Amino acid sequence: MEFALSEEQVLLKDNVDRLLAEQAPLERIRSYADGSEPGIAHMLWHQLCDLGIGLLLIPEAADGLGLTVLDAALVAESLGSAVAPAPVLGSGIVAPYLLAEVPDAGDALAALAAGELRVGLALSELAGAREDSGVVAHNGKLNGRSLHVLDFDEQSAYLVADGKRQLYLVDPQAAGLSGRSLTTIDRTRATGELSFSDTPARLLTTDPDLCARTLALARIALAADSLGAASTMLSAAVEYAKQREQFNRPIASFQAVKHMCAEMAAALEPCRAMVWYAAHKLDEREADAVMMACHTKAHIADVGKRLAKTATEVHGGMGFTDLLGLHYWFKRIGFNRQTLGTPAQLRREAAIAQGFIDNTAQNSATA
Amino acid sequence: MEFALSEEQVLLKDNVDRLLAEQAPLERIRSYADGSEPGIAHMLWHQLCDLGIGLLLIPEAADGLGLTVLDAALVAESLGSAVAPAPVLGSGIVAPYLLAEVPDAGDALAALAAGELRVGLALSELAGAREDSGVVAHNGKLNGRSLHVLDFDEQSAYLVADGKRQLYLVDPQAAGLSGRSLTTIDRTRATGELSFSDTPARLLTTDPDLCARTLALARIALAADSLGAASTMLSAAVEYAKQREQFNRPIASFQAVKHMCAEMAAALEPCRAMVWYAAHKLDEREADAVMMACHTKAHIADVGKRLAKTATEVHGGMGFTDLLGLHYWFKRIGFNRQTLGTPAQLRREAAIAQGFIDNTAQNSATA
Amino acid sequence: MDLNYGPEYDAFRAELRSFLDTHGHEAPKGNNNPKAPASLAWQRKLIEHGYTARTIPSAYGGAGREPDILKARIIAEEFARARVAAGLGGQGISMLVPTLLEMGTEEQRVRFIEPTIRGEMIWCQGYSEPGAGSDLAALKTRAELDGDEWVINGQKIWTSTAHIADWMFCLVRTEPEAPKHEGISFLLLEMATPGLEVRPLVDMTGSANFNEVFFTDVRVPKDQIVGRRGEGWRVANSILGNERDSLGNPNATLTRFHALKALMERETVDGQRLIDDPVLLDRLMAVQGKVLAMSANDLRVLSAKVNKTSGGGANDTRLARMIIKLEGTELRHELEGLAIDVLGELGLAYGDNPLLRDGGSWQAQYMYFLGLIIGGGTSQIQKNIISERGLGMPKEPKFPTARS
Amino acid sequence: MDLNYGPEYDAFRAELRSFLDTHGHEAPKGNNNPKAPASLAWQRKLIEHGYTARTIPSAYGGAGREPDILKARIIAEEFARARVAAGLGGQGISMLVPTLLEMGTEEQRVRFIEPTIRGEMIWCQGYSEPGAGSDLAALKTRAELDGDEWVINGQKIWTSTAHIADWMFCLVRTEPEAPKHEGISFLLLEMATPGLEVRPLVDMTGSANFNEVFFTDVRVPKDQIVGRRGEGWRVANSILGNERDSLGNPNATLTRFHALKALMERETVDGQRLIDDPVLLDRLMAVQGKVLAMSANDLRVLSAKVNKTSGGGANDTRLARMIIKLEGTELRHELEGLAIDVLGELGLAYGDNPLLRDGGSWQAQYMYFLGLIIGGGTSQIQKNIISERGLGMPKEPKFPTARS
Repeated sequence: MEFALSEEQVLLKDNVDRLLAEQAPLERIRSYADGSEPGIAHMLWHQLCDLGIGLLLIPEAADGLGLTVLDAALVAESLGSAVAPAPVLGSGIVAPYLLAEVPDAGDALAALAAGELRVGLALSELAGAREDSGVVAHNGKLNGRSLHVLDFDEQSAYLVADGKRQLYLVDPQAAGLSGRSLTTIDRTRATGELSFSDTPARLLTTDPDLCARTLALARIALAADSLGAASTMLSAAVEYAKQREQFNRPIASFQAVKHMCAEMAAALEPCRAMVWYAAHKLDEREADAVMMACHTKAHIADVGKRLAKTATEVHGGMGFTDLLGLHYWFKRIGFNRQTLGTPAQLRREAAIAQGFIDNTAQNSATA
Repeated sequence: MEFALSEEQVLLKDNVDRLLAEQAPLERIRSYADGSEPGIAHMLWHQLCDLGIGLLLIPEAADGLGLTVLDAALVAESLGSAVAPAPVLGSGIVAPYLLAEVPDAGDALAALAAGELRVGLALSELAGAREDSGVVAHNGKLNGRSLHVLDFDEQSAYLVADGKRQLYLVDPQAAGLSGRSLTTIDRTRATGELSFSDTPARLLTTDPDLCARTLALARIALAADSLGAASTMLSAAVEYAKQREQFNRPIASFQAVKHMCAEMAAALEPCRAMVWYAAHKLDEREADAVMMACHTKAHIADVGKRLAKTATEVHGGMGFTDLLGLHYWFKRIGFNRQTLGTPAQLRREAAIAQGFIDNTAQNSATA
Repeated sequence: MDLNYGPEYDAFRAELRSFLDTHGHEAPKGNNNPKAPASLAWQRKLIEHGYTARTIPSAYGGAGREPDILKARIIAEEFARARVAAGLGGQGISMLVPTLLEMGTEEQRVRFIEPTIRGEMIWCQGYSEPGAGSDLAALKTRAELDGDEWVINGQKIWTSTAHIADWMFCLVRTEPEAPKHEGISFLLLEMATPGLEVRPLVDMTGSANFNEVFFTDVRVPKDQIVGRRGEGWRVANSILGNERDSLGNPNATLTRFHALKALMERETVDGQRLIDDPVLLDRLMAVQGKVLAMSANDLRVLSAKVNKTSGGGANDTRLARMIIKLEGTELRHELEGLAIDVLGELGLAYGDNPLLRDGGSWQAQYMYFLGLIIGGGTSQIQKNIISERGLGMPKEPKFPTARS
Repeated sequence: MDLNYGPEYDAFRAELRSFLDTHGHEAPKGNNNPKAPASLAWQRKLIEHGYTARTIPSAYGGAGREPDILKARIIAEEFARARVAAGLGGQGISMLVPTLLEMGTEEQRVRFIEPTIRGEMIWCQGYSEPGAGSDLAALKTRAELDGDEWVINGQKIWTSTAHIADWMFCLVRTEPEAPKHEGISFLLLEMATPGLEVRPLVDMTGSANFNEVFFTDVRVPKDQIVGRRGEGWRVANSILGNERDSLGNPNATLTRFHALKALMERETVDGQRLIDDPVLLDRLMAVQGKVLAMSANDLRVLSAKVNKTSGGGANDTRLARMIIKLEGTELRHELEGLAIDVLGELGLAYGDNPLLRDGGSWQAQYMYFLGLIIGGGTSQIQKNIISERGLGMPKEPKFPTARS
């Protein structure tokens, strides 16, 4: 019995952390965020690919590394820790996981493995369609609008979900497709919207189980990203409190500040094991993997929201300014919370996944 | 413009507080709670009547004092402060308020004013019927069961609500009526259940507005009771912390303890004005009086629950024991929380009262 | 218990409404240049009618009326209701003018008050420093007397209006040998003075709501001091309490609550209004409960001010006042955060995003109120104050090596 | 990452299940007298088979097996699953025996361990005092040497099993002149000693889960000391950490979660199942999320113990262990409180109320877990520990007039 990271996993994470420490320091994050160096995102992606991150979830048979969801979650955690703008979620995590299970998608998988396919994610439909949004498929063509496309920039394909939880691959050059970039609070992520007008799309799967697992994977990755970001905020708060003096003593010696930090640590520490557990269950395709992914993202979203606030408070006025850049982490955690299901939505999905309630019994919009 | 207690109100409350300090000290509460002196409840009621409490809400025309809901709320607050087992809610607050507005109930009102009528409250139906409960009226007779009758002991009448939100007066000797006392966590309140089997009952009102205001009044009184109980717990915690030394200093000098007390005070203090406001709106029959009563009880229930826990924690192990009797206040707050609507139920009612949602639109059980 | 203001006030309100009906169109719209001629003219008209600078003596250019809290509130309510620009605020008017009236020399009053209330002289406040936040008295910016001038060196931060201000009032250390609280003086200086540099301080909302101000040998005439040398702490504290009261204002929170409710009625998921989602509705109603509690608390505090109640027991409102900043800012932050959750992924929209709801105010205010939780005395400082001054709990034992 | 225990453990589990199938009926049922012959016989049988006192050397009457955390967990799991009384616990077995193995003399081990693990000698723990809770080292119960005997005077509190115990292990002050932590000794004494009085301590649940113990010239043989004079603090701390781990156990919380879910499926309001109430369901699910987080945390801690991992980074589980008591007890309290809300007015039923659900356990546990939040190191002490030992934050500056 072992519920811990293997040596290889520790090494993988160390390598990613080191790369990001070198290549994605705060100044670079700022340059990406203010639009002055948009190329950083893809530069980081290529550097991560040099470490093999692009191949993680591609099966060995398709020239990948054949590693696990847990490995992917560790990478996501590192990205969150560094608030790195690298578009890994689509091309490095969700697309390879899905394509590896789609019969006849060998070509796409090979393109992924060769680094020739970069995939944005238009999956919002899976978490409920807002007014003016919604994607409908008919005769192999898509119509409608997807509002919150992740890894939006410079992609060579979009993975699109329709209202029936079917997944498609769409060429950015396809007829009737238009898109625009959308600004969000999180400038470390490229986000946009896509509009479809009789846009031809390649159906990847109609298998609800595969769709559910793909979504679970994306949610685990977002949870892991928040885990990383929250860990960094906590460490930063503790370090700041040790350095910052008021009333002739480090504020870290005030019981109020200590307890704020202790509460953050106590809430956050179990989240690490929770991400591992969720990833492991998905790797093992356990029956409760989907429910566990929902809970993991919901729980970490709530812990992260409180932690981001508290860590900012420990930093005092400095935490509110742009000077320390702490807000990049605050906003990253906020972005992950809202993306692909808010906590209340996810908890309801977890209840349905366990059969606690009937999916159709309640006329509840999102809860 | 004045939003404060009048001199008369301050005096009224002082008189009640003084009486309870003398006549309902902790030892007496214990004697009532352990069953060794059951007569204390009615003794206190009679002593309060000597102060005029029984006449508060009886109109002057019916030989009462014709005072306001706010005055009644102040009395309820004092009772909660002292965890006094006096059965005031039914006979001193709810019954006179209701009977004063019921045409042809002059006899009952006169009996109340003369101290000859003591009223228990079987109103649970108004907050949703649990399994095996529910009261149905047909041809002037009641059938069914009411599970959580307040001021249960030695009453000369019960005020009963049926499933159609109509209110009845039932004689304890009436045919087909049986009852039994039920133990709850709060031994300072007499609670029981009533079973009706073709029990004759006197219909008081079918007016939904009067029923709603009567219920609002009971809820404000319960909220005021919790306000009083919570205020006492907070004061007790602050005093205990000042006396109790650990690590060679009063624990009141530890920032963690100070902040626990500050958080309690910050949450509780607005509740005082909120109870006044709710009472005032009901006195003025403002359109939003019912919504305000729901919110007041719900909000104070949540503040009270947290405060009861925190105040107990400040007392350390002593708070957990029976030695200081602090648990009587803890349980009183718990009792008020669950009685006549939990916070989620009340919030939903408040939303309906304001027209935020349609009463029938949701298949929600209690939320 | 009487929430009616009475006939005198009803008449005042009617007169004000009529004024607003007649003249409201003259008011400047939006965030214009505060010194635009129309703005200055409007301010002068408001003073004339006693709708701003109401209690400032006419000798100093004010309206010279008796203090009347209800009239002040009616003015605030009616301008808000009519959506007409009210009289100017800002730290010069809200903080410096009362300070000068209390502690200034006659010469200072004559020189500064009139242009300030007329909007011709804009001020900023120089109190906080990077190393002196919660522990404000630890401030290090120093002023040394050199002949007839103070020479100031150091740095201030959180000076909100420094970029548009003409003058600054600030706290500086003039007696380095004195105990911490007794070595501070209160100086007035022109922003145009050589050696003074203002840098915008961008915050997490992406805007520069504040500035940093750097002093390098900034020379200020000796008589631009309010109070005596070393009295600055007392001078500043004579008005500091006023600032806190305005943070977490329940009326503004009520307005935001209504906006949130409207948002939930408007927005849908899968075709269903979000207000019909029981879980979101429950959170909305919990927020409304808190808003109502704070509104009631506000009425109680207002009543005590109006009636100058200082009674004990239930009519003692000191604690009720002390908790407003802590509870009010936390509540507002919670409310804004709920709106973000309500909006789901759309709640992330910001800046130039065309999908923005309500101008992006939910995210901006969510962050801004986190700033207010921290600013004006952090929540931790508020809890210290509540426990010590409100509940009579002892101060923490002093750290043995502390200077003071 | 491998949650399988492996074939050796699967075999062990199978063997244990077969034992339970065959012999389970011999186990005592319910809360019988712990010294009833059937209870003692069952305990002896469990020791024989290595299902309790597993790692105690056979020289002292134990099963003499190698420590194996997974087997220990399998034993706990299988007895719980089969609802068969597991081996005896209690403070004698969980705390004193390890202490004697670590710090006792050979004579003490021989004399005390065997009867203790066989259930023939029941112990209670005398540490806390009315004036020494969080600040345990401030304890004042004193023992003075008079010839060959210690003479004890003072008072202990929170001695859970004092009313059924044969013996007590306790901390007393023997060196009043020494610094606070160095003046304490660890003594063993018979409860039947003259001068010792046990009074039940009724708590908020209405039961006497604890006792007070009063000492008046209680005489104890000189050699009934573990470790040397003044070493008692160290002796006690060698095992104190074990106690905290067991508070807030996630497996017990998981069991309660399932009971709560079943309750919500069973109970109705106006004919609707409460689990179909979206607001209550959301709270249930939020609790489940926390339970799952703590279960995962528990697996991580278990794995580190099993594999004796002491690696840094993500495999460092010190913090994960340190937070269990704080988070686990708060979570359990929250869960029990949710059940009360679910039950509405029925949630108030207590004692002999015929409407009681689940034997009244929801209210009782709600209160009991508030006791556990306080006991075994209050949440405030836990947060001190987490911030200081877990996060490396400094201790509070010492109060200048402190004795230590």
